[in-house]
Amino acid sequence: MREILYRDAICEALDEEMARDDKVMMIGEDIGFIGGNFKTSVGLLEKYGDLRVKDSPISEAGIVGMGVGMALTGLRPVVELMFSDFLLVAADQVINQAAKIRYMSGGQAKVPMVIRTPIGAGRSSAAQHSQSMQAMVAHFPGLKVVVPSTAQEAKGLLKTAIRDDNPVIFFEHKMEYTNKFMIDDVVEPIPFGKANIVREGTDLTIVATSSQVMKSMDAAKKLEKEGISVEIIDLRTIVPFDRETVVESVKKTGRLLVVDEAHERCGIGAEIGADVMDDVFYYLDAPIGRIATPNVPLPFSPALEFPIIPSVDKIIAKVKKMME
Amino acid sequence: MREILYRDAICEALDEEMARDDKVMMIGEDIGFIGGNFKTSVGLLEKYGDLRVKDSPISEAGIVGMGVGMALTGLRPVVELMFSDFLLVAADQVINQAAKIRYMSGGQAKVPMVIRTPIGAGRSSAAQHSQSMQAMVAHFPGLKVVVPSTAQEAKGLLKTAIRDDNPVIFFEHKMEYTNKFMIDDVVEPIPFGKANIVREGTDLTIVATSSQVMKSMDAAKKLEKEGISVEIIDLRTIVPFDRETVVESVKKTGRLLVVDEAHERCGIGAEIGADVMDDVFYYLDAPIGRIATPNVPLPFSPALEFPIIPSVDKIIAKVKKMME
Amino acid sequence: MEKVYDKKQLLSFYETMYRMRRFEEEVFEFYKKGLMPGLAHLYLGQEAVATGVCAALREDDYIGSTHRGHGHLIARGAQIDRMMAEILGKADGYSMGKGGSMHIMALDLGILGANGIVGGEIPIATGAAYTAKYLGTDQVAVSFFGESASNEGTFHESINMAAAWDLPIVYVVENNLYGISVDIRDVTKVSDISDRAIGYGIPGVIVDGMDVIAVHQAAEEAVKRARSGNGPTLLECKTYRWQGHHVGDPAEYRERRDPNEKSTWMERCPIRSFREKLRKENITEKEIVKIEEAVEKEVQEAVVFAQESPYPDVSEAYTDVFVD
Amino acid sequence: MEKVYDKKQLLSFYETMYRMRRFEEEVFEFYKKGLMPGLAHLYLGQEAVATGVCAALREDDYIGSTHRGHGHLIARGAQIDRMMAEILGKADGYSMGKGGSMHIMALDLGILGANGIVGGEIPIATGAAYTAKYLGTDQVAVSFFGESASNEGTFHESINMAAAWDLPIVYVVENNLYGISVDIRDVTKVSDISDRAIGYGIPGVIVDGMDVIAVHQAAEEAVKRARSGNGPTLLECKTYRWQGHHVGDPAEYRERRDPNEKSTWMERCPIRSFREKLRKENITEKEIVKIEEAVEKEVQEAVVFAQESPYPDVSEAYTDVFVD
Ligand SMILES: Cc1ncc(C[n+]2csc(CCOP(=O)(O)OP(=O)(O)O)c2C)c(N)n1
Ligand SMILES: Cc1ncc(C[n+]2csc(CCOP(=O)(O)OP(=O)(O)O)c2C)c(N)n1
Ligand SMILES: [Mg+2]
Ligand SMILES: [Mg+2]
Repeated sequence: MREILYRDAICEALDEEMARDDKVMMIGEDIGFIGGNFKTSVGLLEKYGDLRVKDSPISEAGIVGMGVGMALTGLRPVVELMFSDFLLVAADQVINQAAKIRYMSGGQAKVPMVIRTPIGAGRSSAAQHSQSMQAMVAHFPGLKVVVPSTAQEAKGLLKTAIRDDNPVIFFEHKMEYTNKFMIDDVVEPIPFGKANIVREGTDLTIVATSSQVMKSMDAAKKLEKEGISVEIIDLRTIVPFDRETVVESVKKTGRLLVVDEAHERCGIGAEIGADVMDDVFYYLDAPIGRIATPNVPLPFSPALEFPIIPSVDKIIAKVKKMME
Repeated sequence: MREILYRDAICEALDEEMARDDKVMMIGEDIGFIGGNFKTSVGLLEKYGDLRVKDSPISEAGIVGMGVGMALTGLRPVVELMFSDFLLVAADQVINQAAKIRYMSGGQAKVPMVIRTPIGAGRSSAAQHSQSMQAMVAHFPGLKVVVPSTAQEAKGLLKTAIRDDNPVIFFEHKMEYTNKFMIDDVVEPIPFGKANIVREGTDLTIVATSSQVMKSMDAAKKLEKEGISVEIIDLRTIVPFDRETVVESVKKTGRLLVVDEAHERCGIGAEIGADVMDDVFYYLDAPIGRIATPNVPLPFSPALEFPIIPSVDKIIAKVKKMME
Repeated sequence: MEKVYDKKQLLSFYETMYRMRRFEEEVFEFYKKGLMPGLAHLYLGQEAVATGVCAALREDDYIGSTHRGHGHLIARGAQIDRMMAEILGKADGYSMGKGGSMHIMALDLGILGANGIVGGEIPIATGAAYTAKYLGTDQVAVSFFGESASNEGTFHESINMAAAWDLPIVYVVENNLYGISVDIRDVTKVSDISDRAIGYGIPGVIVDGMDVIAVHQAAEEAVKRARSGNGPTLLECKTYRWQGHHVGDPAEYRERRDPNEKSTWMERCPIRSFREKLRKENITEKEIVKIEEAVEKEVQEAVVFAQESPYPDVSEAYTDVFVD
Repeated sequence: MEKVYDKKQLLSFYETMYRMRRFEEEVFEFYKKGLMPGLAHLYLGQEAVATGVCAALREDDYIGSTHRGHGHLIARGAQIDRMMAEILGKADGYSMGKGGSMHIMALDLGILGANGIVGGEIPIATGAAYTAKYLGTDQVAVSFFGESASNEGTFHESINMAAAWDLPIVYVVENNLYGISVDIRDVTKVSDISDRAIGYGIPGVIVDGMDVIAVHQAAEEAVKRARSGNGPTLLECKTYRWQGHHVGDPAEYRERRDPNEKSTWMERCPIRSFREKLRKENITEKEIVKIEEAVEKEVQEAVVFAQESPYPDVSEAYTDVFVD
């Protein structure tokens, strides 16, 4: 075990995968010379050269589309979009092309492309640089959707993403980049579709994604002191969804709270609740709950931003309410 | 009352609004000279001229963005996107710009723009021309989302959309364009956020959107013969959402089924279930159900397409299951 | 620089164009007889373009195609029986009926797929060119698209990158004057799309798209340039489509500027004029008829094959979303 | 065509540039002192561009701005105290703190907003030009953006439409060589963005962006052209930014080609050189200092105003999503 910054764990995964497979390459804005806007690819240009670590023009639709073409013809591109909000600039290539080409070709083609991109609010980046786009991409079939929590998870899941033969949207949380985590010396790929029970409990199940896993852990520790035992599931991947783990947990605890930072409406909480509904309905002791970003654009001012995004306090309050 | 094609009802709404307010104008691909790919603006170019009914190049991001600029500076543009799938080509302008500008400006600006665009499968248009994008746009705050059912509804709601000072995404169902409906001689604007109980019943509530309202009505008639009394709510607008009408109905019937054609995951059914959950939970006699397009891209072959999209038979089967 | 063509090559040009012609005529028949699900965009009139361009390619090169893709596919040697089956939504189609006319792919022939999104394929083909450069294979990619697609942002973003990085690609604009009903002259100020090459620092070339020899020569030059590492060319082929935008379009909009527009162009039929040229080159009527008869037989067999092919089993709707 | 400027105009150019300079220096101070939420992109070094361009505009004209928008706003006469308050996320900011540096809007001054999406504002400004044409007001719109934004699809789509329809707009490219760390010369083959004008059939003009007089003259010509119905101009201003991409960027990437790049440009400071020019034009030191002192006072007051302004109440996070 050793200490590492989340962003360096990402960089290690990229480095190790590029070293392992010379078809793996990266393209994106500012990923090369300065090693990425969030410093997740420092040193890789020097190590792998300009063709494999390609600084691109500001052309999101173009670079994602090129990624699709590269993936169709034998490469394993990792495309970086500087903020997940920019998925909207490239949405056609992500959703109408990358996600559907295999299907439209009747299985002839595969698109082994990863799009890495940061989500999350908390840096006063305002409405166009703070969104969490996991619900939007999960809505559309054909994309795997990964929401790692810690540095260890990010590294292991990114390796899996790069080795996966499907288009994968890999969401990094921008508030974690400069946080320190403990990490194994060697991190193996972490399989998709296997949620991780990071804390066992008996009263209520929290299903959380990305940074919300850490926030939920903090909340659970405090709740424990008040005698509430919370089980926490780190979902890891939204698509594929590990319903079995969630259902088993909820059958045990009788309560389900989903914590995810995407906007609430048509969000991850709604989906998970609906997905497990039939199986857990008769075990539920309270309505299924969700914590999400409310249905307003992300405000710039910290005086407005922090109060509205998911937080430890909000999780605690919601859990208590569900326990009433 | 008189008989009318759905597409002509749309055209009438456009015509009447343009006649009423000379700031109302249209821009889109093929809307002028040929009167629209689905013939929803026939005759309007001749009547209102080339500046008000503008045939555009194939530049979806460009025309939506221009619409935003027009709306900011005093016009009331109605932008047509030929298929709702193309919202993805213009997604940044729709979601990062139109939806958020008022908020980001602290209320200085308003964006009275309507985007009209067809949803729905059933014409063998394959994966890039058959999607129903209402859940995607509803996910993002700042957009009103309209899903009219009949010609009468389409006409009344489109008038409201054009008079609304906010960006409105107006989804027409492409399978309805050439269907005949009865319509009032004069159709007044229909307020947003007021769902319409189109059929009263006691056993189960169906909340339906767009064409699924008609399908649900057909299903309800058949179910009645088997002694099942279904209440049907035509939702009309997803945003704003008339939760009161839905909650009251479900409290009465004890069962809720949402029928909407967008993809299932993070879809409309999930959202409505989650939204009303707290209020109806203790009234429910069965888990909340949903019928949607399954999480696969839309296939081309009619042998694959029809079996997977929502249908009268599927609604009947699901209702029966929920009544068990 | 008059290139000398041997008889075999000349006859092969003729054969390819004739195959496209007869193929599309039969597709049109399917539509008229109500046997075709959805629609198709016929290549009739534009045969010289794909024929000339693809004849300049090597077997391992790539092409990206469009909604009007049948001709491109045939020029690359796709099996017309499987194409026909796909167009009818049958199990023996290239995509098992999942894609249909707008999404036929034959990856083993380097065909990256037709594409339903105008401009959608341009970055994808550009990505294939990137792969060729990355792997050092000296393969070349061709991206076909219409003049109206050149107003999509993806056109701009892709060519900029290909130019900056000297990617081995040829951008072939088929300028048939219309995007559906919209006359390019109403939505674009320049009359030659090739003028745009200047803004990317690459050669822009105009060629008579009704003359297969002229197209072939220009394409050979552009392909040579690409293959030798000197980067892309924007090759504009002036052409015309005989029919409406798709099989169901009466295309009356084409008479608005010049009532003889269509007939003037049809007098320059690329197939008839090339046939006359062959006769002048001392190729006998018999030699030509022999080819025509062989193609006819092949096309009739394709029609039967497609009609007799079964529809895919409904379970196929759920496969090929992901590589397992 | 040497234009004669009167003293008042010359001093007003100086005052505007000096105001920008001092404003940005204070913004930088806020950042260094840890008082600024998020980041800001400083206009230092580029002052002559916005000053020269906006001086060519009429009060009722429109401008669209970018992430690097402070200079554009000041040139249009925005109140620097409210700007400063917005940058600090305060209630007295232009957007009540909801937008921040990247989204300042002052609609009453024709400022359509800064924009966080590179290229996002180009079609919006183009829409404003459409409104002017529609209403026959002879207003003009200016769209400011960087050289790297010219690689976004929206640049292409917007200019194509503006050219085709002779819209009254001037596209002002501020070519400062970099998009964050990416050198335009690595991602675009042409060195003059103005070359792209040819492909749209409009004039492309290059001007020294460090010379406010040169910029003003070129802008006047372009604005006149637009106002008189002759359509858009692509006006490229060669310039340089003194600081990194944003306040937190050390910008070491700029030494990679030429270690003296920055100092060479800084020797051409648009403010210092213009000051020298003024002195040569028989404007006294005293007259200049008087302006500087007045600006200084104004800036200091703005700093105090912004610091003393309260944060918005958290309830504001939920308002301005929709016009009620
Ligand atoms: C993004 C997008 N916008 C619009 C359409 C609808 N559409 C299909 S083909 C077409 C016209 C294309 O014109 P052009 O590129 O000139 O090709 P042509 O049809 O003339 O071969 C349009 C508007 C589409 N399929 N995709
Ligand atoms: C669509 C989009 N892509 C990327 C970014 C991140 N980004 C912000 S500014 C910038 C560079 C812009 O360069 P340029 O247009 O030359 O303007 P400059 O910063 O030099 O003024 C980038 C890449 C963004 N905000 N939006
Ligand atoms: Mg065309
Ligand atoms: Mg720049």
